[in-house]
Amino acid sequence: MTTLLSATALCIGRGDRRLVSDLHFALQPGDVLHLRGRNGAGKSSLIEVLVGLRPPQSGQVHRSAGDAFHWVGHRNALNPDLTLRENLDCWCALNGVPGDGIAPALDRMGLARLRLRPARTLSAGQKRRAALSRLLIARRSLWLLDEPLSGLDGEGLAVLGQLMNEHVTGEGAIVVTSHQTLPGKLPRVTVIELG
Amino acid sequence: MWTWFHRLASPPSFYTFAERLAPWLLAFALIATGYGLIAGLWFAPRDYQQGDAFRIIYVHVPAAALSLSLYTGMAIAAVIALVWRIKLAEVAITALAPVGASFTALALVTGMLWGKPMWGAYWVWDARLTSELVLLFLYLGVIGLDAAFADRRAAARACALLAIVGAVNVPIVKYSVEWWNSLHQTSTILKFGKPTITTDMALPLYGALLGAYALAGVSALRRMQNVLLLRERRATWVRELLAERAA
Amino acid sequence: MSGLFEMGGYGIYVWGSIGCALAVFAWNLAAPALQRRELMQRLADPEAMENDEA
Amino acid sequence: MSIPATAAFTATLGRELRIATRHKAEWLMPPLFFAIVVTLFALGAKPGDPQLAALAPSVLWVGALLAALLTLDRLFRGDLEDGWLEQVFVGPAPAMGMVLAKLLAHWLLSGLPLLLLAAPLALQLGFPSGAPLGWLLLGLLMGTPLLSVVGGFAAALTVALPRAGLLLPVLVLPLLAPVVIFGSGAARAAQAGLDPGGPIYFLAALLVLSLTLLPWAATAALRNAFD
Repeated sequence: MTTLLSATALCIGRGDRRLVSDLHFALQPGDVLHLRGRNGAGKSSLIEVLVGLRPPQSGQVHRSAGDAFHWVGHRNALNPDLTLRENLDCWCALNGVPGDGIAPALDRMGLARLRLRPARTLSAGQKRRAALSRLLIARRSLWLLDEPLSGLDGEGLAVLGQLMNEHVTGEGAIVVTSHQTLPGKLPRVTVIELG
Repeated sequence: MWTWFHRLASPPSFYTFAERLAPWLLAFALIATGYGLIAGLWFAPRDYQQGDAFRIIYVHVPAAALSLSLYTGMAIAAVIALVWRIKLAEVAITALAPVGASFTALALVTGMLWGKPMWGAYWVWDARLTSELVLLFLYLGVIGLDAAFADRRAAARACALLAIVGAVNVPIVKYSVEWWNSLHQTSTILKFGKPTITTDMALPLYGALLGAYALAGVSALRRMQNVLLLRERRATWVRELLAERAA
Repeated sequence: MSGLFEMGGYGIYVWGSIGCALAVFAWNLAAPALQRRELMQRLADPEAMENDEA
Repeated sequence: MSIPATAAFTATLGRELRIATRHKAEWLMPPLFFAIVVTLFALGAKPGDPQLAALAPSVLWVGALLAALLTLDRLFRGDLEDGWLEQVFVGPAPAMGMVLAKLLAHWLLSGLPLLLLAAPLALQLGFPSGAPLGWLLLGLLMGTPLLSVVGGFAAALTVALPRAGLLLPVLVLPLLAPVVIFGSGAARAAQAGLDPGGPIYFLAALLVLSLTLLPWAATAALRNAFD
């Protein structure tokens, strides 16, 4: 049972303010780590440190899957002027992933007919689903999702719940920040309350 | 030695170290500058070539020397801040920039005031003056960048990068301005040679130099203390300090 | 004593330079002190502690 | 699956050029601005004033510098706000590739048009054609990438700042002083029939130095924007 992600004595801050002190955890395949807390409690700061976007104030983060993990941040990484398809093509080129996974991923997220529309014409929910569709384009064992539920409509929530469930039962692991309850039924969820 | 340096690098111990050192440094600065200026203005003999106008060197030379030393100090602090992420080095960058800028401006103004009697014009595109001007822009760039950031740590990291790139640029600017200056050596202007310094002229100059360096040191220390207080305002040592002051 | 201030005809340049120098010296000592006083007042009231930026 | 080190470079370059096709009007701004600056200079002088030719190198270099500054402010900002920078820094490929692609794209879209436009504008100012014009353009051929690299570094430093547009010129000016000195120096030397080799080599040295130091510094500055 390899640990996909572990943190030892992790201390995180924003500016000179300490948000998280002395955090330890080890994520096994099948685990879901839910970081909960009010806005500004440091959920995003923590997951940004876990992803390696920001340095921790002290302590270490170890991702065993090398660099192969999914990161869906607050921002959807969609350029408004490029079409949905082009945006995902760029993401695939950046990550060295074949583009043929895009079409089925968009179908699954119900975005197939929006493929050629410029990203700026999509609604917030559609943009969020477009960002989440990246999870299907490339198979990665570790998912790190920052507020994936924000902006999602009812249908999107259902799809996300299924995706997370399939991923976790299929030997994957998820770290997710959200101040809401997670959709779908997930076997092992450990919650870290922040703030 | 290393543990001493590490202990000093911790904010509270640096704060108390600076608090104890600053008064003595200030006293030395006032004495040295006082001696340097008074001896330089009245007792040093007149320069055979430039007459009394040469006395401006007692403020121009310290300012010009400081403008470069402070930038070098800032660049070193920048490297330390980026490589070892030491908070004290980050604080030093923010503290040194305004002090350096003020002395660079002084060097420029005194250079122009010296130029008028010697060359007949306030601004002559002399290599040294022009390099000093570009150095001033480098300082203003760092100050402007520091002021633009809300978060102090991000500001320090950005200013560190700018200070390092700026430091690489300083010799390049000096050389390119000298090359550029040599192209048009207009004959009418007396070549601005260094006045020959006799010992009794030099002694006050050393006094003025040491005094100015000490004064810059005091100003930088005080500013570092201020930035530390701001950045560590949530730490217990700052709260204790405030409590003492309030009592 | 008149030679003292007239500086061989270069009086305004020499005294101008000294004046600027003293002004810069004074500013370098005064500015941090003023900054310190203003900072102390701001840090004294608890509200300033909360906001994140400096 | 090994990711080619140039993945970030090719992905970003393709993306930049594709985005540029959606903003055709934006391309025209730098050359237009450049032409306006030079024309205004000429209008400011006596009609057909021979002095203008003597000042032409300086006017052209400063005009190109200011024109290149126009599009710098948005070089990284959009991608930071969209989230593309995040994906690049989190992705497997080295982020410097993205920065290099951005700088190359900026040069292709903003630097190159200025270079091409410099020839007619130089002649308009009365700058001698033939060999001197050749040296001027060679200088600008090395100078315009320098504008992109130095400007790109300044843009990376201020990417997270809302009103960075005001700060960019102050950051860039001292770093570009030597470039303008050697660039217009070479053109003036050629104009006077002297050998412009010296300044041209200095310009080349500055270009190589900037290409090695500044992309690294810009990447570090961008990484700093997330902290």
